Amino acid sequence: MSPAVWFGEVGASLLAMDWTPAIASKLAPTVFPTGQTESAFAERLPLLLRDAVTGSLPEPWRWLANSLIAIVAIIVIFASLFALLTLAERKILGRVQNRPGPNRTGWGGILQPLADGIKMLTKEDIVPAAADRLLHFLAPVVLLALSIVTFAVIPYGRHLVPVELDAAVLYFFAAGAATELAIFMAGWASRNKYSLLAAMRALAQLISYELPLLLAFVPVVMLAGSLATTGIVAAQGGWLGGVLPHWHVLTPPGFAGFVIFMIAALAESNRSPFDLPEAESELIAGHLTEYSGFKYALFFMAEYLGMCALSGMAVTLFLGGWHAPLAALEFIPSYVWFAVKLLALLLGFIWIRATFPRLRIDQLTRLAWKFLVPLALINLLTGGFWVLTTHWTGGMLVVRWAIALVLVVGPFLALGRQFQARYAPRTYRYA
Amino acid sequence: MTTAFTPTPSGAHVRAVHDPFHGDLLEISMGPHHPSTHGVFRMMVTLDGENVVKLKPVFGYLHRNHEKLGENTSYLGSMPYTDRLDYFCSMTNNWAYALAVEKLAGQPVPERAEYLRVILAELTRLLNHTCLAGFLLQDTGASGTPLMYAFREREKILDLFEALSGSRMMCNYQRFGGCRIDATPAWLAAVRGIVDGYGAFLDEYEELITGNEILLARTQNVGVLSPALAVSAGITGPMLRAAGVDYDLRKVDGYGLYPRFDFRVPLGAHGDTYDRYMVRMLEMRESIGILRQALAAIPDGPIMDPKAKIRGFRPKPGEAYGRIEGPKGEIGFYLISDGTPNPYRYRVRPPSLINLTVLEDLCLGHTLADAVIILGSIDIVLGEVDR
Amino acid sequence: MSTFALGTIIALILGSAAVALCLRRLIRSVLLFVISWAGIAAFYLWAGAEFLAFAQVLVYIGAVSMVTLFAVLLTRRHDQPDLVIEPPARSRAAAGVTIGACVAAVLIPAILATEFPAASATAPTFSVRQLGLDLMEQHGVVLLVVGLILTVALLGAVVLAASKEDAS
Amino acid sequence: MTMLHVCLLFSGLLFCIGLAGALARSHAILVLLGIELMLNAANLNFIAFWRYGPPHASGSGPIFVLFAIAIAAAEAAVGLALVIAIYRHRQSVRLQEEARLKG
Repeated sequence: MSPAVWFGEVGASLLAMDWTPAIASKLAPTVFPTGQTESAFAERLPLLLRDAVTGSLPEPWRWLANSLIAIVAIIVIFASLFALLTLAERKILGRVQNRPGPNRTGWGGILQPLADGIKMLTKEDIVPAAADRLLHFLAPVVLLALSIVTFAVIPYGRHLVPVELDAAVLYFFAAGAATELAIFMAGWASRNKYSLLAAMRALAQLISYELPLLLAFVPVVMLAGSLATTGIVAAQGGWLGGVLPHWHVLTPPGFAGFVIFMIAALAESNRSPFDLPEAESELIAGHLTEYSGFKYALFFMAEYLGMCALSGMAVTLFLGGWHAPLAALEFIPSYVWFAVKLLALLLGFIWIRATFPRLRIDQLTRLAWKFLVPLALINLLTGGFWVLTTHWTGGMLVVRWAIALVLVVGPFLALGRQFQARYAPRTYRYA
Repeated sequence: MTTAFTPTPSGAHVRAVHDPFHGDLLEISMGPHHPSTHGVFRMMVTLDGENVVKLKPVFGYLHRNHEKLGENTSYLGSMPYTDRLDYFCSMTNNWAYALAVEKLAGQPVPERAEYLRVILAELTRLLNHTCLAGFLLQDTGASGTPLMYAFREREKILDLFEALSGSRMMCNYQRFGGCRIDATPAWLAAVRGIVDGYGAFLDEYEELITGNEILLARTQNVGVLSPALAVSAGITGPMLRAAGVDYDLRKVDGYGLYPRFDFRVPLGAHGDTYDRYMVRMLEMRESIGILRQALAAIPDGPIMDPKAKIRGFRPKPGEAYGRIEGPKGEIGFYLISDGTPNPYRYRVRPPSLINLTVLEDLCLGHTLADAVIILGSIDIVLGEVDR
Repeated sequence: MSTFALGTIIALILGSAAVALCLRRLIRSVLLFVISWAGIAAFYLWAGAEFLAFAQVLVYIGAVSMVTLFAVLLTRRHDQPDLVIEPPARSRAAAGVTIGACVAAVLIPAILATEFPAASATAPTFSVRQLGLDLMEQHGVVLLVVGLILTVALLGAVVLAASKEDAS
Repeated sequence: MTMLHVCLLFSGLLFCIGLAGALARSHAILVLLGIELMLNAANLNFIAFWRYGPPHASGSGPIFVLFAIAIAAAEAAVGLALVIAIYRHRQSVRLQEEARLKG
């Protein structure tokens, strides 16, 4: 049997599969919506391009081709974003630190990611003699795979959702929850004491921050009344007088949720000031100590992709997804707005990295359990209150805002006091 | 089954590595190739989870027979070697050595040279403390930003050193009875410019760093050094003063021209890492004051005692100990002369090594991450520890 | 061809579970268990219980596996750097497998012999909204009890695992 | 043989594997994991009946599984905490050595 025939057979059998309605409807790629008269040409451009390629195919093949195009597009776009992000991070860190950053490769260092990539690919791949070779190999692969699957449910634009799921938010966090397994595998399999310590730290850190991360978005789900990312974005459409968008971050529970979410996202993606698993001043490179060459590059890619995915989710949940901030700016395509917000959050990540010292492991877990989790739980209450009082108008609106603000700010101040009291700047005496 | 508990001076308990009741302790070897051991220094750290239960410093990787070399070279020949002791502070090393020889030979020093020595010593203090603040923050994981700010200022001072002595770090500048090269008015003006700008840099740095909650949480109550332990271990310098003991050789000995200057000695109250950091920041501000006074008062005149003998220098038999308040603590040289061109005994009292002896006491009971910043706050340079 | 997917899932779950229980390296065992839990999530997805699939992944892969790995690491012995555990005594292994086989011998014919009423023509659908309403209205009391149990379990686990030294 | 039969056979087999493992292995953690497997096998049955069983209106199958997952999580947490406590006390996680309950 020739390869082409074999491929055809497998494809045909895949298509002939009895996709149960529950899955088939979920996995169906976005169909071109009819009656969307308001969307401009630019808005539909990605879909038109896709249809130009696949439009002539018969229906089942078209479905497969569309899915493949979506997958390839996501991987290509985010892989190049990763490359640019490494460059941007080094450039921005350099500027923050009074130095130019990479500027030798290409124009102003623009080819640096390419040079890094070639270096990584051609480096020798070293596996320690005592290592568990299978797990050592699997760890970066699993991590990268898990970071990529999270991209499936993020709505990138008005018509650009790769997979529409009923419980998309849950899917996202379920896939994200498994990443710590990969980090543990890397730390364990390296058979290095630093790596093992890093694995323990990663487990403790990710368990601690999973909870506030999950609790932080629940008020948003309550506000939107949906676990689907499309539903959550749809709930944030519209403006108050064409100026004030209905983004969740602009409500008291949404704002508190956003802040908690971003802090937990920093910890989940192992970024400074929560980069304990790879704290270079303590653990050399943590779970990456025994990795080199392409596996190391895969780890880095997975880490940046995870950061992108979490930022994308934060945009979707809190910052209005692909909605424009002003009604007057709606003529700009939705995916551009999504990209702008995503980049803004990513730059925030880089800025924070350039600025903060690192926490200690006990302080890290204390921050999660004694500060973020209680705040997130109270925020659930705030969210419930906000949902129950949506019909209040006029003077009651002021009351609603006042109560919600008290519910957000009060616990923050009360819980923050315990940290304030322990540590304070000191005054010094002179002999 | 028995557990092995060994009490240590600080009251913490050291547990055996294979403790049948508590599972295994993890013994890791940090260094000599570790990003944050400040050179080729090694710590054998035994961890219970993340907590340090035992810490054994291992050094000697940079040992180069410094003292024996000193006994086999002429007095002048040892001067360049002292640059390499604490390579951040070659000016103060030179001064301490020159002071010891001057005591041995009863050699006076002209006033302008004394002023230049004070200026250079205080510049060295600024340089050293600035770098330390940068390194300490780097150890807490601040991605190099504070370090780069600190190094920007350090370069300015190193440029001054280069302009004066011809070398950025290995200055070899002091001589017995004076200094090697006279400072031009332009150089003094350049120093004045940098000193005037330094306060602004310190303000900027403290604005960015000192109040940061994470820094406070990481450094306060970490690595507490009690005054009693500090005194009995022979700790000197900012580390001792951070523990609250008022001991500054500039005040105690009053060597050089220090009694002429008006400055204060900041003291810590807790002896923790934060105090060690803050005492240094405050000392820098005092140094700026000293530099201002010295630059205003520096007289014209010779920089070398005309009667001083450089070549064929043979001091009369005897012994002398010269010490100054270096940036890291008391740096002292002990010399015995038998009347030959080479010293009979040449001994260095390195502050880094002696301050390092309390490392385990400071680290016990803290986490691995704390051990790293405690080491950073002790401020060691391996060239001086190992000699 | 839907059975093809099901067959793959079943083979994955049974295979990884069976191998996991035979291995001597504890860490690999646990990781294989994780694969089999992931397979069960895939089964839920296949059967159309999407929410359950994600819940399974979140709880088992996100939490239970972490706790298990923690337990493995905390009960590590210095004489077993590889975490290799000795195989069980032959008699014990034989007894375990025999009992398992006996139960299977009873279960399989029983299942095969049973006539089930015909399945509904269309697959049941179950939206997240429906699930939420059911949970809150019909099963509200159960939900509260589960919450209580989880709280008690959490406290119990903390008390059990808390080191004696820290208390003193 | 209907789809329901296939699913039930599969869950029965999984249950037996878990049972055999829990009985045959002596390492406490593996025994706990075997029990988890049996629990999961039971959950599979609920879903199988909900999906391929006789027509019905309610979603009690998935809801039951949801509760079972919650309880399983609690069971795992407490069970593993017990394992750690026993290890601290006895330096062993082999179950046949833990016949005595008295410390």
